[in-house]
Amino acid sequence: MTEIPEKTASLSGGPVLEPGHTYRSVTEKISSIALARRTPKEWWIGFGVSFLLMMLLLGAVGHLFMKGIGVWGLNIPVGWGFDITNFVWWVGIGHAGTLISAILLLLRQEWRTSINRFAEAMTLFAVACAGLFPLIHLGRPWVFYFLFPYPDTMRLWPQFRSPLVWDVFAVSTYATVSLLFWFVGLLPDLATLRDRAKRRPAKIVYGILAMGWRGSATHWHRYETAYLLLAGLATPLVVSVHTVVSFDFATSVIPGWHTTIFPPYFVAGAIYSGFAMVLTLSIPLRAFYGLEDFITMRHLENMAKVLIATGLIVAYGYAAELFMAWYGGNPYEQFLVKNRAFGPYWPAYWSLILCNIVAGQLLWFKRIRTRPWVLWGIAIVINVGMWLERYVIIVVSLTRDFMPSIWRSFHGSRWDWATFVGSIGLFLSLLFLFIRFLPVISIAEMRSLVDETEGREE
Amino acid sequence: MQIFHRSTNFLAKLSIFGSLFIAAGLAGAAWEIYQSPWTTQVNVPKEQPVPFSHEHHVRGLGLDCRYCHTSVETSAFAGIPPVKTCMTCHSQIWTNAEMLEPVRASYRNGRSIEWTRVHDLPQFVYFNHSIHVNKGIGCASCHGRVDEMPITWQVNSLYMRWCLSCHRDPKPFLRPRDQIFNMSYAPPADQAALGERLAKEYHLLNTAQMTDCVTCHR
Amino acid sequence: MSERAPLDLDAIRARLADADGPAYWRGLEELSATDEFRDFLAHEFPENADQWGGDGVNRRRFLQLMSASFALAGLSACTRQPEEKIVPYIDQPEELVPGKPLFFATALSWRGYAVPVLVESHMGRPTKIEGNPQHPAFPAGGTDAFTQASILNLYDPARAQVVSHAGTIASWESLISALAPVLQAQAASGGAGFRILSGATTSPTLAAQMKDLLARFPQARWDRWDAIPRDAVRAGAQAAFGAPVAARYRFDRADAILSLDGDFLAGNPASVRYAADFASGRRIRRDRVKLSRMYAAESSPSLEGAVADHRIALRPGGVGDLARAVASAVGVASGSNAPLSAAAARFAAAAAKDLGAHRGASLVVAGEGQPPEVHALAHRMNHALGNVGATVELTDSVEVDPVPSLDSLRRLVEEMQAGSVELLVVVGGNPVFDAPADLDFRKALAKVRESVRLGFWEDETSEWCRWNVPMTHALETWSDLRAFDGTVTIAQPLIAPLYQGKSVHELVAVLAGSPDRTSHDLVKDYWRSQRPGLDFDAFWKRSIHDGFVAESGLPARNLAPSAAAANAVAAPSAPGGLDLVFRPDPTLWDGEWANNGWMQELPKPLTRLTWDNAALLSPATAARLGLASEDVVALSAGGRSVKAPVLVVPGHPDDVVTAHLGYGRRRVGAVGRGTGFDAYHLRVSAALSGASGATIAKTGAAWPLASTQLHQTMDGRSLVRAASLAKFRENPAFAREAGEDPAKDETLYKPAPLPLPASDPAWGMAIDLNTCIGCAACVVACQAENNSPVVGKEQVIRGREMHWLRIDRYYQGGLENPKTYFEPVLCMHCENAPCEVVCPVGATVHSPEGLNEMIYNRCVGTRYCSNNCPYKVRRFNFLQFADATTPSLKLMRNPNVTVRSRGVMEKCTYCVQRISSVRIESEKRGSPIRDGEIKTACQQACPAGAIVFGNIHDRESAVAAMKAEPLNYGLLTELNTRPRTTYLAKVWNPNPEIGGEA
Amino acid sequence: MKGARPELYGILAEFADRDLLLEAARKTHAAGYRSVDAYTPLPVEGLSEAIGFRHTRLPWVVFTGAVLGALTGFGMQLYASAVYYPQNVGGRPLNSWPAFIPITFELTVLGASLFAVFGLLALNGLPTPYHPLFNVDRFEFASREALFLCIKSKDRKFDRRETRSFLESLAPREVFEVGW
Repeated sequence: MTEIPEKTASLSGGPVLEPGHTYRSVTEKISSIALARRTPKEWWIGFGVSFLLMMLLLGAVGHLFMKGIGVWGLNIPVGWGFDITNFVWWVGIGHAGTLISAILLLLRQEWRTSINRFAEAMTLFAVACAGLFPLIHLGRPWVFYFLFPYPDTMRLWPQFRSPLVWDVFAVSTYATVSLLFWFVGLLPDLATLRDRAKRRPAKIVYGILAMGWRGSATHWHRYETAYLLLAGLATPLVVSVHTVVSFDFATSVIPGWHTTIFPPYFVAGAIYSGFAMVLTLSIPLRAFYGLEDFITMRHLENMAKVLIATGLIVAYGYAAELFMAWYGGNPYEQFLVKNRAFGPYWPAYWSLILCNIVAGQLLWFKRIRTRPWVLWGIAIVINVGMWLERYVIIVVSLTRDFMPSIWRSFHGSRWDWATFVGSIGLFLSLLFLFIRFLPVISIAEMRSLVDETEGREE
Repeated sequence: MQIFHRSTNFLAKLSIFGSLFIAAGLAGAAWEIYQSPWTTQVNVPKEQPVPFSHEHHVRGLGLDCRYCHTSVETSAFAGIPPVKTCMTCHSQIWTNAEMLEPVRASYRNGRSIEWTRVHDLPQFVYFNHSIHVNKGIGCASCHGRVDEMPITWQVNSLYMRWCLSCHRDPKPFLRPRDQIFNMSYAPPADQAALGERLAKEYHLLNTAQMTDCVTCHR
Repeated sequence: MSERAPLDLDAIRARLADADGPAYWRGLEELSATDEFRDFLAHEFPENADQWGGDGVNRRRFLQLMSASFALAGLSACTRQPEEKIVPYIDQPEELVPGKPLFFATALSWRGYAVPVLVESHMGRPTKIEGNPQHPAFPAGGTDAFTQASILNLYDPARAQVVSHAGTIASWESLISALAPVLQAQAASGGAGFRILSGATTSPTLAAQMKDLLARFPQARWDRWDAIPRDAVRAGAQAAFGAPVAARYRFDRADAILSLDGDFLAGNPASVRYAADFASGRRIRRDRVKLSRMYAAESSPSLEGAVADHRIALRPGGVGDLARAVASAVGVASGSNAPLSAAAARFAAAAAKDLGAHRGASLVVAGEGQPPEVHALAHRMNHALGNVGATVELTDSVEVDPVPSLDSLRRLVEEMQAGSVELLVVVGGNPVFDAPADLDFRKALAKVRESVRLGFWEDETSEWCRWNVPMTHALETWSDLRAFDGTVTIAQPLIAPLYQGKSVHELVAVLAGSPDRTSHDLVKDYWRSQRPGLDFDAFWKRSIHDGFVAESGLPARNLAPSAAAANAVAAPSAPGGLDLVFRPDPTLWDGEWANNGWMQELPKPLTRLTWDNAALLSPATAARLGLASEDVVALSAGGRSVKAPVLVVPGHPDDVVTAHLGYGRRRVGAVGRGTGFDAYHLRVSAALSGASGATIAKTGAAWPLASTQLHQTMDGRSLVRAASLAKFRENPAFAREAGEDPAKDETLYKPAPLPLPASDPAWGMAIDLNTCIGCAACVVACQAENNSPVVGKEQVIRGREMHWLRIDRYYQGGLENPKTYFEPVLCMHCENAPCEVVCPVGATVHSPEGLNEMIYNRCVGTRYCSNNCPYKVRRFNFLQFADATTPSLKLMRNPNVTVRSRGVMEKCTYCVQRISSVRIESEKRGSPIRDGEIKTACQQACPAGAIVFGNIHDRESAVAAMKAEPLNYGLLTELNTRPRTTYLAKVWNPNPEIGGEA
Repeated sequence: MKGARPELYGILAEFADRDLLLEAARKTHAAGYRSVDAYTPLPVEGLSEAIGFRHTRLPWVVFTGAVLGALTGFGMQLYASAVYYPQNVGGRPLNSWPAFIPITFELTVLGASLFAVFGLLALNGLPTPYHPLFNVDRFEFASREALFLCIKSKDRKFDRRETRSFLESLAPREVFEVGW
């Protein structure tokens, strides 16, 4: 932020903002995306496709509510399939934003500046998608309110020992806090848009959102305090959310679920998938809107490095599971490991190893890190891999647990797929709207970078 | 340049902090509706094919509850009197009262009268009359002073909360077995002591079983 | 989805929204009253909107509307209760107390024999069938699966409902008037063209009626045909004793048993009794360390083989050869001995030695599938071993004049072909479907001038008879039948015929020219004539109340078999090809049960197959023929061929293919439609029980089979624990030691809250794996008691069957002859239940008495509980499985159990409704609940007494005693779930001389 | 504002660069002006101190939120499990406190965050969509590049002429009078 220390920690050299920019140029460049009178044709295409997918989600969920959970491929013993897999996957993706904004802020990583804004946006939308699944996976969604403590006539409240209730609170808290954090960050930029907007409707909308921000010194003072405090709060929150999600499994008795390493390993996985998703989105974005000056090669490289680190932690998680199965000597665990690797679901298992561990290693090479589109490909692969990881953990463990007599396999029905793909549509639609109407990069914070780069030139 | 009028400042602040109060207000309203007679049907006399008056038959003529509700002591269902029961008297008296035509018709052509349920529990609640009357719960405790109702209505919400209030601590409501069907029974001054004694006698001291889910839901 | 759907939906929604719309848990009865609903029903289901066939798009769309309305009603229900009507009797029956069930003793019929039962009736609706423990023939009570499922037939909307003539609706009266001239004519000719065809029967009244009828029509004849005939049994007795003597066995007195393709544990009229007696010989306790030993030689896997200590799988002829070997070894002349394989020889020698060692306490039983010679041989062996009078009791025939039904039918068909039959009355059965294929009964039937059919179903036979009269269900009429021991059992109606049903007595009365007589008159008058003198009314009252006529059992006779004709044996030796073995289907029997959803969905004890039959092959044979399960093959024998799916069955004899009869029905209700293949098509009169020289050709097609168990072994997990008797003697606690049982205090948490004083009960269950024979009566009983839905083949394949109680069947040992274990698995009611902790809404919690409760109306359906259940005993309503639309099925439901709607989890409750009602009664009478006063449905149905439920706080209780046994162990106790349901480990009693087992 | 309202909201001066602004701010404070505020498109280090604003009460507000959240969280769970409807769930005690930690934590964070944001708005007196400063057209550049200093009329030392000349003495780019 403002008080940029002399030596700023940074993963690698290279500018975080190409030289030659002024307050004005930065402001103009970024705000013009939101304020442009004409919407680019490409935007319409992209949004159109996403919107159609979102409609697919609507249809799938409608069908689901009409007929019941049976339209999915679920059975006994596999009570959770795509639904919770998607949930965990989305929540994981939803971790990058707040992490970048909060933790990197506390770590004084100034390169976060140009990516945190849409990373946070991405977080919000991912969490929105995630929040959808616990609701629609209910057999009787119309009594979802049983999950909340509300003044009832039954004198009965949720069963607070259940990790599912923890989820409800963790995810909703995370959504709320992320939203607040994001909004606080947006406040000055909204003021900028308010003042730069030409048309009255725009002025009014941005004006309302800006809440009359006028950059008063005292306001800035409190603002920074609040922002730091929120960052401080968000940091443990981020860690807690996926920890709680991992409790869904870790606190159960099912082999492959009942695993003490889950919390750290889920969190690492979340960051892994989160950063992968940030790359997946930022690379096309910078290319299309010509933001290479702001999202520089250094950003991409740094994110790639974060991927290597978290990827290795995830790999360690897998290794630990294998080790514990062998070392713990629990026959069920040992069977589970065998079953994952060589049972009917071996393709899923090995492709997740391929996507999450092997693919990640390519990032050791600078020549790969500095080729945006190669990087992009790897990021996509990792996203797929992380989905498969959750699928393997959830489904494969359930298909064969304790009693062979009731073992059964699971295959997603076309409604499972429709719901999954549809949720991606929802995510992208929201993202497109965000790109169109809000500054994808924090203008106010870029101004600080301007100062800093000027400083460099001198 | 100004975009907004002066007044908007006040409005803006109001909209933020006021919204909390508005939300609370709505919740309160919903809650009230849920309590209201419209939902619970409490104190709402029910339209009946024949305007049967418990007041007249119970207080006026002094009929015992069990004269009509025969199975109340032995069965889950208290029993609704077969038309024959009505006719035992009404074949002698009021034999051509206009009001009673549906009863006679029913008896003639063997098509039952369709009474409207006054106390209607959800299907997933398995209520048993016999155990309640055997454990010292008087009719009036739940049904109110039926002997003062010209047309019957419901006096309690029958909400689970209401059931639990007694299942958790029945002592204040317990009666000696001979007072169960006494409509005008008033608890004695020492109900506390009496309740204590009866609870022991009726084996109701440990309410764990009584507040257990499957006691009512299966 | 047609465009009409939204319209209907709106209408229904509106209906639900407005104040007097029904609420969801009962919604559809009211709903179905609305016009728009009837419209769309009609539109959806031109005919029978009733069956849950899992078939077709219609059903699915129907569901979608259903569940939608459910959802909406669910919402509306949380604002306000809709108004409801209450309807009194006009004149209330004396004995009836509203809201309390009544129990009546009556009898069902099984293959013509009486099945004495007690029937529970709610406000005049029979809802549940139990065994009648007062009955002398079945002192242990209990039932088989068919008996349990019979209640569903009563309410089956696909029953024959109206009298019809040439396909048009007629009336009983019109039938009577139409028959009058025909009978006139017959009377003139002495009934030369008058034939009656029925199954075997034991009814004294019917016998008298027929006698009287045949007296009026001396030329007429009463022919008999049973699709699963007991001819070989009769003929065997005839051969041995010169008379169709009936043999009844006392397995409780037998220490060594040889079963030759025996089928005494299932399907036999005495099975329920035999199972109980057999179990008593296998019940091993601390104070009774003793087991009977059973040898089973069989040509097709059966329950007998599964429970035998030594089992050998042979080709059908091989069983006879082995029988002869044993016979000569125990000193019975058995003529030419075919050479035996080494294994068979060793088996035979050991068995013979064992039998000989237990003279008077041994038993040889031959199955109905074996030829008469083998039965005769068995009789002679028993006699030689001094078992007659001890383990075998011989009586006069229980059946009314037993005739060889194949000959009887053959002669009839010839006459029909010749056109000499003018009036044919077909009572029950289904000959068009199940008569030997070569006789072609259908073509013959076409030549009959006037045919009258009394049938329970609209089936293949009714299709070809001119007159069709719906037959009453056993619970709808008066009758009398003899149990296998001869005890006369009175059948009384519990409900007036739901449709225009008539009983066989009434029909015969019409033929005998007294059409106005009711079953009641007929039966009662017959018995009045039988009981002259003594106070008849008292006798009658008592017989009806008890359900049987006291001391009416047939006395045992002491007979010796003729030694003659011992070697009139033609061992069916098949040179090439496969031996084809026909067996009645374990769940559909001869096909009569094809429209019974419970039986269709009941996993067959050994194959775990539902909704289909298959060509069963041994792994080796399948491998040789390059076949795998679900391959469709052309199965041919004697120039006839059918397409059938293959199912590979471990332990099946090589070069033998088993085909279960009864499937592939062509004219049947929606439930039975399109299930299985018709094995009758291959069955010719020359080879009723099996043919040799059958061939199998792969077609390349595949047919999915719905099996409820896809993994057959325990994967080395100690789920079923077993040992030999010797090992048990060494270490009685072997089972407990096979697993670990954490101590109660091995927990961070304080012990469970809200405890009740030890004076209050703590419910628990123990299941004895030694006596369980895997007959699955418990599964159907549970389904009947708890309103469990049928989900259909498609859903079973998806793994969504709704049985609260499943019987796991595990194999152990090699594929060619593995040991078979049955393990009934239901909710364990864990004291530290993993399912409860994870439920977010507290829809499953623990009762102070130790029940793991499931509260449907609180359940939101996260399925987390099921995921976290190590035993996977929870079942989820993935769709609207419960049929909420068919009126007749509503009558059948147990009013004390909620009918679960879509989206909620459910599971075994230990029959909490039974616990509650007994608890209430005990509270009212002020005395504690007696041991055995509460019986769970599965326990009550179990013929072998393998399931025991009760109060484990009570040291004296049967269940506490079982849990104190050294054999007692819990499943997966290492997870510290502390299950309340435990098992007694299996103990085998192998013969050291054969060894290699257990 | 009590009594007769002064005709101006205050006097606004724009400065060319950051150092001038800081300088001016210090001088103004030194000159005894107390109700002074500066407006910048980005936080400028030392500016708030320069006009005499040292620290804010916000952290305490946030702390209160955290405590309230924590108490609500644990209290709610304990009440629901042990008082509202005590039940035996999987043999666990009524007060299974370890199981109550996650939600307690979440609600702590939630409480704190809500108080932080609404505290920020409250202390900053936001929202104020209408503000006198917006009357100065040039002021819309405050959210882009322009730097302003404003002496408000409610300042005891405020005097239209003097204050204006004082500001002009600080080498501003321009000085504006801010009407209501």
